[in-house]
Amino acid sequence: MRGESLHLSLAGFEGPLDLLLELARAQKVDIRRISILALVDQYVAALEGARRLRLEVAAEWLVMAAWLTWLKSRLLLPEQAEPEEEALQAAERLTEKLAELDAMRRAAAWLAARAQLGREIFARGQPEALQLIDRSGIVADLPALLRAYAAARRRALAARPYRPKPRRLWSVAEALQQLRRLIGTTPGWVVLQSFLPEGLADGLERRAALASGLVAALEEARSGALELRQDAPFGPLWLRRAASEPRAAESKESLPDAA
Amino acid sequence: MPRDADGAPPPAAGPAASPASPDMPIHPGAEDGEAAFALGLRIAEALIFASDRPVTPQRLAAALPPGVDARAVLTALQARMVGRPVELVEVAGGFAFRTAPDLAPAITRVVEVPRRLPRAALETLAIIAYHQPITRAGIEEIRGASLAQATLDSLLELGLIAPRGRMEVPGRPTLWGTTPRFLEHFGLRSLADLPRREELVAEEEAALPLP
Amino acid sequence: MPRDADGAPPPAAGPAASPASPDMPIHPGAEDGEAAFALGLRIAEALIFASDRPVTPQRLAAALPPGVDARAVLTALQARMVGRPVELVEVAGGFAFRTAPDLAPAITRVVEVPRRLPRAALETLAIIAYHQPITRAGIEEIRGASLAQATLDSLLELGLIAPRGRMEVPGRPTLWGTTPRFLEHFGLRSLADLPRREELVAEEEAALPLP
Repeated sequence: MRGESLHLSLAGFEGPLDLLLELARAQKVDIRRISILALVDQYVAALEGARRLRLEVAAEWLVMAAWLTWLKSRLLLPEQAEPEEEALQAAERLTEKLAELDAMRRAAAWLAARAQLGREIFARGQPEALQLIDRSGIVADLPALLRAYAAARRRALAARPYRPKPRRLWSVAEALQQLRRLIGTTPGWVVLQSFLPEGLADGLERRAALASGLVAALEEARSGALELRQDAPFGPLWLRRAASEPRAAESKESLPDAA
Repeated sequence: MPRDADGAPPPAAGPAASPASPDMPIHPGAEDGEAAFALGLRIAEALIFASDRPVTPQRLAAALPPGVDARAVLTALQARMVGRPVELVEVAGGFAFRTAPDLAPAITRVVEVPRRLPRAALETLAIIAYHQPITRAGIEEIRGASLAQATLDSLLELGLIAPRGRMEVPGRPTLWGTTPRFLEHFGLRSLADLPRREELVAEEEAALPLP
Repeated sequence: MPRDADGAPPPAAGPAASPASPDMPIHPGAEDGEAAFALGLRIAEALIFASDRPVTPQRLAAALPPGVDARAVLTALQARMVGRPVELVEVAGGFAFRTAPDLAPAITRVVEVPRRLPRAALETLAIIAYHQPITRAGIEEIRGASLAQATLDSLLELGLIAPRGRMEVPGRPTLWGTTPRFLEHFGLRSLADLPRREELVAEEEAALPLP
């Protein structure tokens, strides 16, 4: 693994740090005491080897190489007695990282060396259920009971065949008959509503009847059988028999049918 | 797992030492044969323990040292486990370990998993509560759906409803009512504690075609 | 300590005979106490045998006869099982039976064995174990390489790691930690059983599998 093959391929390594750790381990000293300078040279050499073989070299490897080269130059500055503080710190961080990766790699090896469940040692293949399920109780509270009642009723009602609510719609013809029948017996002004049929609970039915009544009243007024009056917009409509009723006889004739 | 009560005192019983149990049954054959049989017993015990299904003699044979008979090993192991907390039983498809039945009460935890009453049962119960005494036909009419006998039976079994005489019509159908247990279960002091029906289905009734 | 070596010869040792093992360690107390302890041993063996997870002393205590100490029973049982094909081990906060490692070759002839964890997965697992809770980015930082989703997925699938909340930084990345199953898988009583970091570093190049 080491030596030649290491220079030939980077493929076996998972990233630059992996390779650096391998190089550091090759120095056979405590990782924290490795020579960064030797490491840099070996790394760059490994990279060069790969490039000579025209292997693909990913950017991260080159970035690491550039950074290492910078680090080396800072550590070896000739004109200064002491290497730069910054470079020393960077070198220290690098050894820390390598030491940590080394520790984790050893931890992984420690784990791998242990007898593993399902490989070297085995647990019971068919564990038994240690629970006895008692299903004698029920879950149902009062709200659930009440909801069930309401739901049952609602469903039962909804399930009945649909019958549209019979509408009592008063037709204009009916209104005309009613008007003609009643107007003859009523003296003076009468409000239109009093001609409407009884027992119209529904608002819609009442409004429809009022409309039919009005149409009938207008019809009768047009023929001169009655007079219409409204004192104010949206006010009540008043009607009374006209003084002369040219068509009163005709309307009277139709009365027997209406009854 | 078997302890070794039936054997002679172990001659050289280093604990972790010998894979071969010293107290194995006498088996025809040389010393080698005996050692192989003892190892076979160990293997059988471990394999049956670890297997996720009962172990057939054929399957065991594949794991045994050559020359050791799987049937003989199983018979010996079974004899050894009799009376132990864990016994070797022959079940469909092979051999498996099972905890001794007499220990079941000690090791079993009873977990109460109350059942959810099916919708039909809960509705039926509610209708009986509100309309009692009521016949099955009456319940069906109110629910607008037929009622399975099993549903009534389950409520009866749970002690939530009880017969309340019969209706004096042809066929004399049973009348049903709720029980004190029903009140207890739903935390009611009396049936009068139930909300009025109109409060529950008021809206629906308003939308009804007037009779 | 050897299993049956320390007892007097069993007085009435039909193998199928007494539910109370005759070879139980001498235990302080009256005859009653001894019988209770013997029953406790039986219960412990059955309970741990049947359970699919390690049994905690607390769980065992709930199943034992009154006055019998769970720890004492476990210690006695563990001693008794030493050298047996199936041993009692302390793992993941409880006790479980495991086949003896020397029987693995025979068992694996019959029982299917999962593949070994690849290096990347093992390293990732080690990093999570030592640095938990840790984000994926944190793992990548330590490894100096990107972490394949498949690696994380495989650990998750094996139940060895689990999410442990999120880190309160932009993006709220998931934090990962190891599971009780991780402890079981590697036969650890707790995370404290992992070697200390200094020990890992100090250890000389023992037998490190290199790529």
